[in-house]
Amino acid sequence: MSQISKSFNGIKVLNSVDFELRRGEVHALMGGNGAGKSTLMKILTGVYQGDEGQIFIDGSEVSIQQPNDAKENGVSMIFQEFSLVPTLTVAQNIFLTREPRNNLGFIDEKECIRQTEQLLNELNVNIDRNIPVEQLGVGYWQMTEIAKALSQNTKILIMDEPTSSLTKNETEVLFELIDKLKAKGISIIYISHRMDEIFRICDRITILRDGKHVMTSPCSELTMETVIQHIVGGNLEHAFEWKDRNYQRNQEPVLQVRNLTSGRRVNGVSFDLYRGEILGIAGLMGSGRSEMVRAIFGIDPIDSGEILMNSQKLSIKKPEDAIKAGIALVPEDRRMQGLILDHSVKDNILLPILSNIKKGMFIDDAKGNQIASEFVTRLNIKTDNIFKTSRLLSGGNQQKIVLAKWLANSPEILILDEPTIGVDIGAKTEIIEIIRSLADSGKAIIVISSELPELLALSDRVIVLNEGRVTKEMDRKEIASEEVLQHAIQVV
Amino acid sequence: QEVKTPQTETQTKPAETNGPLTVNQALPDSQILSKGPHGETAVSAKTLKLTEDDLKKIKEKRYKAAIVMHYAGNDWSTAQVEGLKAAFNKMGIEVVAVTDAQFKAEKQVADIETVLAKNPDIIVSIPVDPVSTASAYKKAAEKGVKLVFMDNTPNDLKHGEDYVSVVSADNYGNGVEAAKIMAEKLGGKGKVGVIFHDSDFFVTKQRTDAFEKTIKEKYPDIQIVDRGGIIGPNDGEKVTSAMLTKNPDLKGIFVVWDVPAEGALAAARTAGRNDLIITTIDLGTNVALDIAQGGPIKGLGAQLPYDQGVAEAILAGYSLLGKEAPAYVAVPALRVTKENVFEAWKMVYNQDAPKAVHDAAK
Amino acid sequence: MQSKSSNMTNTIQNTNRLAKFDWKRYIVYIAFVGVFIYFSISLYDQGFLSSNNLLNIARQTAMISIMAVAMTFVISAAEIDLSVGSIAALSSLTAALAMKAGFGVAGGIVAGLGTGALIGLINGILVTRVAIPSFLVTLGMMGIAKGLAMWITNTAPVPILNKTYNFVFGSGDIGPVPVLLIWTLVIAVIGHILLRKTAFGRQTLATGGNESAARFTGVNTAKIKLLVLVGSGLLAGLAGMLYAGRMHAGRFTFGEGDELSVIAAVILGGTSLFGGMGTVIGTVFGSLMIGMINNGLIIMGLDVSQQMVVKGLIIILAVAFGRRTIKR
Amino acid sequence: MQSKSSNMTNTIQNTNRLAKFDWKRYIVYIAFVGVFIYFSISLYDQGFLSSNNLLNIARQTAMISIMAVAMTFVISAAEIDLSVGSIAALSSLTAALAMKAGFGVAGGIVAGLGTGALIGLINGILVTRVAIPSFLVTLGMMGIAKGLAMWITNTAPVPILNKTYNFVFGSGDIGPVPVLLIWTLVIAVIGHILLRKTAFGRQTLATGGNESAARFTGVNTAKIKLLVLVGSGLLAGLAGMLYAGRMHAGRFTFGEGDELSVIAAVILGGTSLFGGMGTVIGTVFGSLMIGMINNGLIIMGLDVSQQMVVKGLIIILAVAFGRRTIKR
Ligand SMILES: Nc1ncnc2c1ncn2[C@@H]1O[C@H](COP(=O)(O)OP(=O)(O)OP(=O)(O)O)[C@@H](O)[C@H]1O
Ligand SMILES: Nc1ncnc2c1ncn2[C@@H]1O[C@H](COP(=O)(O)OP(=O)(O)OP(=O)(O)O)[C@@H](O)[C@H]1O
Ligand SMILES: [Mg+2]
Ligand SMILES: [Mg+2]
Repeated sequence: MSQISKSFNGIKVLNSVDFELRRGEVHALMGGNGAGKSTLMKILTGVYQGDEGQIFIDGSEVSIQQPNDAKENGVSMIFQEFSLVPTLTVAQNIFLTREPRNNLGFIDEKECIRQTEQLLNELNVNIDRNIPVEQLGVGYWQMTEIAKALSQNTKILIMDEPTSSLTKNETEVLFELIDKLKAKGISIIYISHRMDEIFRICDRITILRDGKHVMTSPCSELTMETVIQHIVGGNLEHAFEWKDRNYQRNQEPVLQVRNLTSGRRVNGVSFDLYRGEILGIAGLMGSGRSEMVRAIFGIDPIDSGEILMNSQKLSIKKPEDAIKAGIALVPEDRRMQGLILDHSVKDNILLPILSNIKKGMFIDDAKGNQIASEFVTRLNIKTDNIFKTSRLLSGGNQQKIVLAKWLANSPEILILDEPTIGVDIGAKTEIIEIIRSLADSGKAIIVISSELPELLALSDRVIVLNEGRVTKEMDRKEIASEEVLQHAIQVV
Repeated sequence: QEVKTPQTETQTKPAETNGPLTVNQALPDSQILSKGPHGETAVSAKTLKLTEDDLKKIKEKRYKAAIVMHYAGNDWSTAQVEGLKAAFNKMGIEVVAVTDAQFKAEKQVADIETVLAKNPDIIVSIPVDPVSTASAYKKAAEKGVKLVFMDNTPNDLKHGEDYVSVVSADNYGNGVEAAKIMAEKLGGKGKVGVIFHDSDFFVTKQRTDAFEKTIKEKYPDIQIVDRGGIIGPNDGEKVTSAMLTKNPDLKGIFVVWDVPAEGALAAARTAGRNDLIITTIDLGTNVALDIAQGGPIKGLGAQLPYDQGVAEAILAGYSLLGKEAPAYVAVPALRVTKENVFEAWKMVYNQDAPKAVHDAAK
Repeated sequence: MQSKSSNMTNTIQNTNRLAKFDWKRYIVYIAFVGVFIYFSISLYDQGFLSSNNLLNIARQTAMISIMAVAMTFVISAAEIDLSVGSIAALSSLTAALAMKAGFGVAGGIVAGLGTGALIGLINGILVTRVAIPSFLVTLGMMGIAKGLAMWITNTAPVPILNKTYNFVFGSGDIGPVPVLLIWTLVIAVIGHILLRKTAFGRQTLATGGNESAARFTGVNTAKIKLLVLVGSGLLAGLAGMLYAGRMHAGRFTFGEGDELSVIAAVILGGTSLFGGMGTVIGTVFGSLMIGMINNGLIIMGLDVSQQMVVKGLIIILAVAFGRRTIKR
Repeated sequence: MQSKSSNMTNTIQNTNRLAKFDWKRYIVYIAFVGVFIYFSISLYDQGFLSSNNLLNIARQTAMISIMAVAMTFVISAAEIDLSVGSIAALSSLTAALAMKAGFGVAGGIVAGLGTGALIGLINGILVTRVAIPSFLVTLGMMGIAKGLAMWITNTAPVPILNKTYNFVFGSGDIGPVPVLLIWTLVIAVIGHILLRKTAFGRQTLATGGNESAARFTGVNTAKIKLLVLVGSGLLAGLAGMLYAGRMHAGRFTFGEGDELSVIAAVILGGTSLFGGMGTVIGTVFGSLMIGMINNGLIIMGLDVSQQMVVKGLIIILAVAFGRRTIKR
């Protein structure tokens, strides 16, 4: 790709970017949120058309006007915002437009499912294939998306943050697959904000900043520090260092969860949470972490067990009750649960705090604008203005809106389910700082994260969930390394 | 409820048949101007009669009848059905179904098919459209069901073979009455508008034709300066308003039936044109009220649906008895103005005018 | 069923996105002005521009406008209400009957609005508690309310002789201004403020935009849906009362087929049929535009058949024209 | 406007997910069987169960069923078609006129289907190329087609004297089986296979489920939308021809108000008004259920007003009953 430029509404998001991919290499594309990575790749796959610039594949110029053109040229992509049809099943999604046919020319559903099974086995995941994907969690969407891309015959495979919702295990499986593809001569463009991954699997790195090409060089010639430097355009404190924090654990807990059972995936969970504490929750995909916090927040019905806040029994039947009690949840799925994508950044941020910004009966618009702008600045959300439709923001910036929503509400207990999915390294550091300072101010915080370095950097204490039960509880001090935690997660 | 003491009154009383069954003999004897659907000359409904003997014979057989209407949502249909039910009750005939096609030919065909499942001996019906419902009626006729029609007959059905008779109001005559009242109130000159039913419907066409023809032929100083079509009862107000906007010097408006005439009334009120003269056809509650209180509606030609219903029942009786029935029977037109509105009401509905109408006259 | 798709298309076809969005919102105003100018010129000497005629348009569209204001909320919340026309019919009758029974104007108001609110409440409960799609609930209710309206008086109209009622609810003019116009304005202003300036309005849009996300944010989406359906019933009841006041009678045919005109006004005004986006002002202009077209075409003296064709063409062309403008 | 929300609820409340989903799909069948049993018992001696009456139900619902099959595709693709009733009216007339003009049965077929397909094509082009919401396009087209139908013969019906035509397109019986039933079955089977077994069906669902995702995956969503709208026009044309054959005439009032019955059949059958999910078999049962209720209530001898109330109640209760079963 050469000299690619692209503007939206007169705002330049790509400025004469050059990008080169060699056969059989894994090429990392990096940059802060809103740097233009996804946009560049969407130009390559025909979702957008560049304003300027040319694309060459195997030396000859190609014109990619629409997704089908890209397909014909052997380019396929795992989209950050997912290209799944929520009402179709996993198998139907994977084979959409390429369904196996029987002799009569009709879709061969059995064959479709068989091949899907094969693919999923290869990926080592177990997903229910017969329900619409809208009923699956994000992690499973991501696996489906990966399976869909892999099932296509491609020369160039683009992966836009493929592991953002995956835990260590699935990530490992994916890496093995990438190695196999590489061996087959398939070229891969790999977008991620997870530094360790990049250095594990990539051959070369290209970094974008503010829509401009910053550098391209082989991985071996770079260190993590230099990469971070290029991405953020300056120095960054060592972000993922754990800090021992002081808080009182001999007081009575703010939150006590006792034998909580909900649905099929939460089977008698008990734990305490103290004022000023950051409690990490670790587990495999499907271990019931999300379900547990959903039950606490009143989204899933509680079948048995109880929740006490400041030793008072809480009756939480719907999210409203939880919010009134001072509990907030940042959900893991920003598209379905976190955001109203067609509403503006401002409207999304203000939704939970509408009652706080009333002047008489009406909403105080000026105050609303001020609060929204404040959070846009504080979380460094990259947007033209606060009135921009959330759908049009980059993935990481959308995630920041979800966070802003609840930070603005300043609850007693803040539950964060995968809060930094897709957030760049700079912002992640800031978010970690914000969470810490919230805890310091006496709030209690629960963090679910599949990214163990992040979990370890934040938590004062970690509990491990497996099949809906707490299988281990560890003080942060007891965890010497990531491996120790990883081991605890895997041992049943 | 006093608007319509519903069927109850006549129906619940078991048939205490003293004397023969006829239509109200107090009806006017005015000449009938309408011709039948096939150009037949009308026989007056007042000549029809079932003797006590006839009634007894019919009662023994415990016949069943179905009433298949084109539309059931107006006073005309209600009164007609009441007349039918009352007369059938006297004849010991059970009414097994009353259907309403809501002006949809295809629904009427379905209705006919459906009521046939109940094996009625008689169907009294008014076709929504003589062309497209014909085959369904034909089917009923072939099954041996006696068909009596209101107002119009389906195409290709033959009197005596396929159907018994057709009974209508003197729609032409009513149109003429409306024109005459208009002319009288206008003093024989001025500009008028016509609001007609923009649909291929025999009855409403007859009325408009009669009104327009009478004005043109008899009253050369009255000009019809504007015509506006409607397709439903709620359209009257809009069309009248527009007509008054376009023709500020309009003196009178003829509206093809009473419900849109209420809309015309609202429009006249809005435009501050209480001097506008409106004539129409059919005696509904609200137009009766306006006539009684001397409002813009000066008069109308009324049909006599209750007696029309009775006549239809009698004709059905004729055919059950094997008696010869005339091809086309009509109920005379009734001129209604402020002077006779109460008597007219009584004649049309076979009951006293509602209290509201009486109050309005005071 | 298309804002969804056009949003999607927007995501894909990126050029002039914002511009596009803004234009789209203004289409109804452009179209309104265009049609107005056209009629003003072509029907100049036929009285189209006479203040009386313009006020007639306002009178004739008042009931549709009022129901459409409430429908804007319903559709914004991604629900639908097909029962409004039948509710109007039934309310016109209950109001008339209450007054006939001697309960006076106050009785009429309570009966009329109460009927509307009650049916709206039943709709709301069925949608939120029993989880039946609002399309089916209100379709069923459309038949039930209409059937009841026919039943209670055996299809006979009920005259209203109360002068005060008839003045306030339909026939009166205050100075040169018809009360119907005042009703429309009051309801439109309240609706606009409610949608734009209050938490309720925001939460309605959030419910329609993404119910799941709204719930996660603590919006009581069931309550919101219940409220918008009650509101729709209530204003349909008011519309029925206005029909009654204007015609000096209650009648079961009032409001027949209005549900489609009401929804058309809302969609024409720029509200998304898929929820999440709504504009009350647009709705009112949508309603006025439909009323103006009806009026202008009748004045033109077209046949009913011609009116139907031309009206259909104008609706399509007006929107198409708006869209075209965008692309430049 | 609610499958969306119930999808959402599903996403939120995960317990008994699978069970819930399956029940929902079968509601229409449960309701159908329930209503059938009720009528069979209560109307046993009134001829409800007579084969003739049952075949009548099939005859009476044939046109709605056929249009509803096409509408299932339209709604699955998250579009809507309000013009079907008017198209049927116009097609009944063009077919009748073609035969009257001496073009024979073939001419009638070409004219009838051609009219439908052409209008569908215009709808499709306006929706996909000019990007007007299908609600507005087809609302406009509903008026245009109806106006044209009134215009061409000045509201007069056109008799059809051709025996073959009348036999094949509506009035005939093959053995004991009415041709209308055969038409319904053929269209339903084709529709079912098309939706479930072919790429076209899959892509229709994908377009309605998430248009942008479908486009990213290489589905030509514009083509899909165009095709479903053409299909809807075509089958509405066929329905119009069947009306004509059944009634031995073309007439502008045929199909009046059918759009609502057709959409109701589709939604009752379990198709989501928000697109992405559809079932042809459910649709046909939805249509049959509505027809059966109409028939049974007439046989019961209820007044129209009572029929309307009871029909509304049955629709709501049938669905509510289905939903209740779920919760256990
Ligand atoms: N369709 C669009 N319309 C308007 N602006 C857009 C559109 N798509 C992207 N943008 C803007 O372009 C910029 C680059 O977005 P892009 O999605 O390429 O970022 P990214 O590098 O992938 O970020 P992230 O790491 O957060 O995913 C962002 O500021 C975004 O708001
Ligand atoms: N094997 C599976 N097949 C289909 N759906 C599943 C499966 N496992 C979980 N789900 C669904 O996915 C959703 C999210 O559950 P998930 O397992 O992702 O929660 P979790 O333990 O928090 O893990 P993660 O943090 O990866 O989301 C739930 O709605 C759950 O019912
Ligand atoms: Mg991105
Ligand atoms: Mg999770």
